[in-house]
Amino acid sequence: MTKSNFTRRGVMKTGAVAGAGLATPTIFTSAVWAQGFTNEPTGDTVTLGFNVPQSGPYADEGADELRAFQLAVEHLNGEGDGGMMQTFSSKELDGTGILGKRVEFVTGDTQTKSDAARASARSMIEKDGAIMVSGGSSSGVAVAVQALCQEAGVIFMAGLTHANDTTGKDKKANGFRHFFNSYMSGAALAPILAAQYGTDRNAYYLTADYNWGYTTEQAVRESTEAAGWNTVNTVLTPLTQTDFSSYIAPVLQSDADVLVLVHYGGNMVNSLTNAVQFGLRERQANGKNFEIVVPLYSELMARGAGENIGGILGSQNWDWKLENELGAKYSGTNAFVQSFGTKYGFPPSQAAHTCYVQTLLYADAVQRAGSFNPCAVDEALSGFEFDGLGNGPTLYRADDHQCFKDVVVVRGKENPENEFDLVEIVEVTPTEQVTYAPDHPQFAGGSLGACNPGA
Amino acid sequence: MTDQTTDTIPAATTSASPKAGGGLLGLTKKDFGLFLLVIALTMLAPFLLNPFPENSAMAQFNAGYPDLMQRFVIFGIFAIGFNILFGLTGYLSFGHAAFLGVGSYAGIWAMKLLTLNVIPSILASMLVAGLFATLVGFISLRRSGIYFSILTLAFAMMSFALAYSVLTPITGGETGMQLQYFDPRILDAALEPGQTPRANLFGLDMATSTNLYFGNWVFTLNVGYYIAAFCMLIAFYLSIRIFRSPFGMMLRAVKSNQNRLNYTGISPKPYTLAAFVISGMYAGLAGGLLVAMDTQVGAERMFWTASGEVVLMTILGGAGTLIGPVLGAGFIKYFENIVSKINEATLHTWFAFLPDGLEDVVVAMIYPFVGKGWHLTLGLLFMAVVIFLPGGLVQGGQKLVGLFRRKKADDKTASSHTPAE
Amino acid sequence: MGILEVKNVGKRFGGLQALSDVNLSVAEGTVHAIIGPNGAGKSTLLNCLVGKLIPDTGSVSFEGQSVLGRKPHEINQMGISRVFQTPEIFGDLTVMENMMIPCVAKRDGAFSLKAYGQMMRDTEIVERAEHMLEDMNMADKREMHAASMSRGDKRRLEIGMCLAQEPRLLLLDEPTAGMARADTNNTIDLLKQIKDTRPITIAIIEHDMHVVFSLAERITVLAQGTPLVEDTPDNIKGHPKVREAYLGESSGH
Amino acid sequence: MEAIILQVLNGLDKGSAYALIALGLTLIFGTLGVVNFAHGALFMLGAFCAVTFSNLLQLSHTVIDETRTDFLGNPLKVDVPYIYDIFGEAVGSSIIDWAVPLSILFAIPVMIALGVAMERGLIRHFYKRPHADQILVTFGLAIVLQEIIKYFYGANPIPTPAPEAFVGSFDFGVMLGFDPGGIVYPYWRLIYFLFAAFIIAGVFAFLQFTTFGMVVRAGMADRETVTLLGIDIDKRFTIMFGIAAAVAGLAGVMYTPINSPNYHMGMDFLVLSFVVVVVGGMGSLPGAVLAGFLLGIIEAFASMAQVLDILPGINQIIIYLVAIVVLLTRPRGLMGRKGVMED
Repeated sequence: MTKSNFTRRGVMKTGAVAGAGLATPTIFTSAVWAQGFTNEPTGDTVTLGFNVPQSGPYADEGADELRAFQLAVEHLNGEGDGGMMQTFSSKELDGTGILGKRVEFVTGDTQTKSDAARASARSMIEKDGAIMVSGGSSSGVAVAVQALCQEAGVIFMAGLTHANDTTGKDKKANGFRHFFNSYMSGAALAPILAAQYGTDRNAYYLTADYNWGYTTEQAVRESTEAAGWNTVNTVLTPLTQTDFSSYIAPVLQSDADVLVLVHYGGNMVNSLTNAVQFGLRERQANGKNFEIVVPLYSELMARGAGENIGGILGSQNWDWKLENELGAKYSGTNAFVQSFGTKYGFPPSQAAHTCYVQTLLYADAVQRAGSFNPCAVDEALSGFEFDGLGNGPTLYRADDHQCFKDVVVVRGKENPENEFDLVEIVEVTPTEQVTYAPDHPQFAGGSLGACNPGA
Repeated sequence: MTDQTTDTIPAATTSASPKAGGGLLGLTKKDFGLFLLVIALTMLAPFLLNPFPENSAMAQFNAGYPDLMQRFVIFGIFAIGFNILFGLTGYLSFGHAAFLGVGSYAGIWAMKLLTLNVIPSILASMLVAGLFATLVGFISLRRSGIYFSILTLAFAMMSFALAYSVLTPITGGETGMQLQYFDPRILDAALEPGQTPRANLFGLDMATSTNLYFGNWVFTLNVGYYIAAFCMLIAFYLSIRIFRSPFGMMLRAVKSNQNRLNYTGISPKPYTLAAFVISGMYAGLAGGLLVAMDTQVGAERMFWTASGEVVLMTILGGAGTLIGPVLGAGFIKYFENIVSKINEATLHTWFAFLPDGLEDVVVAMIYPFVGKGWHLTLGLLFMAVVIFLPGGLVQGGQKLVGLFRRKKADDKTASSHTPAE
Repeated sequence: MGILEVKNVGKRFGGLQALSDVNLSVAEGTVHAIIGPNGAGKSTLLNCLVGKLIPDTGSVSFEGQSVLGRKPHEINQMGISRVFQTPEIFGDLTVMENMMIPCVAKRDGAFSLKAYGQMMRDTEIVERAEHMLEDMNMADKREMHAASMSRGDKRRLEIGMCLAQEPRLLLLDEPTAGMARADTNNTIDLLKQIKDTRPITIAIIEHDMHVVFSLAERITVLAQGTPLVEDTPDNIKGHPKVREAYLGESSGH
Repeated sequence: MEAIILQVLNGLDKGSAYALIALGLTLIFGTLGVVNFAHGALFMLGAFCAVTFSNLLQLSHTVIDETRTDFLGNPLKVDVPYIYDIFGEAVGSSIIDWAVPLSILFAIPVMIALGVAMERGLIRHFYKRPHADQILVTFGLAIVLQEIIKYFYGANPIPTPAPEAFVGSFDFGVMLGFDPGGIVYPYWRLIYFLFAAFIIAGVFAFLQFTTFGMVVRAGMADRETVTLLGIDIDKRFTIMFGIAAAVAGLAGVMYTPINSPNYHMGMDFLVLSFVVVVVGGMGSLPGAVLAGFLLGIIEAFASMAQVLDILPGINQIIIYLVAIVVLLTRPRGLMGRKGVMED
């Protein structure tokens, strides 16, 4: 929907009101898409759509994403301290909005349901004229909204989505993912798991019974098996499960000495809490200490699990302590933490980080391309190499619109000093180790297609 | 006497002759009037729902964009169908979302395998949902009351759980099912690699819209919306016919006294099953239209909360009334899509005219009820409606009309029971 | 050979033998009353006739056809209508609609999917129902909510609904129970009028001797699940066994 | 064998939660004839009573520790609970450690008050209304209650650990004569089971042996008659509602160490507890308890890998499948009475 003001008073007066106007061929040219591309900003502002979970179990994660988006918009408009714009390797952004247009935003509630997320995204595109949609906290939502943005002809900058499918079989030319994925988790964890726990381990998997669970389990299983581990059993658990005792108890009866909890969100909090209740952390099996692994860590969920998180390994896209602990390679981290922490009083989560970075990357791509046209943005972002956004040198690969960067392996702190300092960085797995070929079997079956400007 | 009959159900005819009562399309005068009103409202919805000019502070409350208008009519269909079962027979199904979901899956598979034309897809949705409803209804209707409700709930929850997990290959599971350019589609020409498959009606793209500009107002006329609205009008018309038909009377008799019905030589079970299947097919139609308007299906639309939502829509609007369910559906969808999008920044722009301190206070007071707090407002409104308007929104409307008519309403004494509109 | 033949019917509930060896023949065109003290098995017998209960032994036939194993609505369609102790009507519907339903049942059978016609434009049904309402002197109440009527009117409506089906046998289960004297007399008059004007057989279960002796042409006395005696009202009045077993209790003081 | 015993224990444990919630739900059905969709919210409120109580105990004042810094490099602010000032750090910290069991004392009056307020203020006006209206109003209430909790506590789960003494598990199998390490079971789960058994027994005893209970049971059987006897049944029903709320609340309090509470935990349990009540049979207290434990145990067995290998996905649907089978073979659930909520 455009906001230009040429008047069609005549049409209105001659009774086009009840849809008779549909018959006149001059109007019937799908005016919404009639310009160069969908929602081309014509005024002095540009609208971005931030679609995050505001109700349901991921509402807090959504709130954190929203904080990051707001911060990014402030920085783009030249307010605040500029955050990562100071450290970003591309210096195109100058605090005057995007292409000189002031950035405005609308928000919506995905409810972490693909239907609701699409409804919300459609309203942003159709009603508010959003030129880009970002955010989200699950792969189901990301894939659904990404497909919508492809159809509508706007850019989708994925928020937190970790399943391979987002940039695998469901990848789309108009969609971009900065967050890492299941494969990368597996590839990053395997060598460190082998180094920490030995190569002769028997792993037992409890996997969330839906797409993300499947791809993550497969990724971790294949990587660890390659490192010499043996898979004892894999059990699928329902999404709606709250009490995991009946899944944990059989682990005690098996000869496993590692439990991999392929769970996220509330499932992860509960299964981990239950596993610790059953004494798995103190358990000895096959003459070794029993270990628990959580492939995808989330700070908020770690907070929910409380002290149960202590000693448990997992992977993250980013951590707010990266630059402090591992040096200037991860520059940008401190700048972001500083401005986020100053504004909100606590350090940002990785979900907040990825959303902030995605917004900046989008703005920068538009600036470099000199156009809001999704195809121009696609071109500017595909194959773009950048640094200074907290993850070290990063590549937005052209083949699948996935970012390739280092993966952080973390361990839950035994005695956290405060509720934000829950994990310690164990090691960072370098990009090369987590890079895969675009046609890797775990990502097979889809096609990026062509960019769609929606005209 | 004649005055009285216009106010009571369903005897809009007079005692003089059963043929009397006017109206067209086989409807009574009063029903025809209602139908005309609904036609006018749906056709003019793009204008009525966009009362505020673009760029004005109140534009936030505009609901006249394609997606939401489509949702209004589609969930209207869903609720109309549900009302045929619940409003007439009193059987409270707590698993109706399963039929919507199954219909959606059938619809998207028709688009994947046959053609992108929406008609085969919608027909497939209705057919498959109808078959599934026959199965579920046949089993569930062996019980009544809450036992029936739990049986339907159990079927729906099983459908959801399986679609989300084990059946991922045919449902898409968590990520939902979408169209791909490389789907077989035996009736259509193959698409170019990377081309986006779009649902259409004989080449007319559902997403096609035309904008009318009128001063600062923008009105969007969308093809998909008018197709969905046309389906809703048919669905609404059929629902009036069912309400007024012998079949409809029997359904109300089922609700009123099954024992007497049995001893009047009528078997309630086939009637309830027929009502169940019809309302299942309405749900299927709604599911098919959802796919036609937005070509994807997520399993969450079968979760129990989705079934609960249609129950709430119907009761909120007024169960057993013709127009109530549509109002209820609009009410809930409006909240879900409009109120949830009001954020703190929006509030600040609204109240920018207030002095700074006061502005913050006002925003802080309203903020918990909008945006991420939209559920809270919805819950409060549920309670308010059911406490103050026991007959739902329809009764609220009648009270309002009654206030205006009070002056000349001395002779209207017979409206003690719930009227049917 | 009566229109209704009950042969050797027995029914047991757990340890209680509710009916044993009941034989009963209701002659066509008569009013046949079944009386007996509380717990004599009157209601059980009635439920066996209409298909609500299935007897353990014996047979029940109506116009030569067995009713056993048929569902209530099937038995009704054979030509047996039943009036309940507490009036069973469609409380949420109008009086007119209440009357139309049996008319539809009579014409269209146990199920018909007429989801499209206008009920109120079905001239045949509307006229029949209106006719029936006039017969019942209820034409002025046609738009009333059935549940809001007095008990006497509900009873009258229920009887009217049964008659609208033109049954060959009308079963009445204590039709005046709980009624005021005036309502009872009205009901007696109504039943008398029905008996006089329609070719119908009536079987009535009743406590109130006044009602029984005003209407019945034959009386069966049931006691402890077995028929004690069957005879004309006059003979029943004087029958020593009956006086002893039943009437003695109620008229002895 | 050990595996089976473990799953029976797990089933009893899950069943305890189901049974406690279903017990209160069916009490309200049976006595008041009200479909209470807010019952899950009462369970959730109970859990948040524990959270609130624990937060109250940890009410703190801030002390600035110049020797340490926070993540932004500013001097670290350290919270010192007032309770340390009152009782000293040792006693204070052990009181905080025991917050969950102690919060029972806090939850009982709060939940009873809430229950009574709910009945007096809202539910009471819906006794004569159709079930549909009851569903709408209680569902609305449930949403409002959980949104209020979300507003104050956020959507994230809040860890609420058991006292140190009950953390972890012990070798239950040795007590039964199995090899060591065979049946290891968490302390708190056993405590939860015993607690549930105690509460259930208490409710039954109360209804069985007190005059109050007798009247309520008579009221459940036939409301009209008891009212005719001139007994103020409404007042007793109010108290009954308070008790049902307290039972749900206690179930929630004790559940917090098993799974960290969050604002929508009530909705998660709501549907399941309805299924439990209906499978048990409307209006039957023993039925609700029996069905709770039965479904808990069946669910536990359905989640075993050996079962899932044969029937993939059975764990997703088992509860509903059992419900369907039970309702088709036993028209009124396991122990339901005729005519309750059948129309």
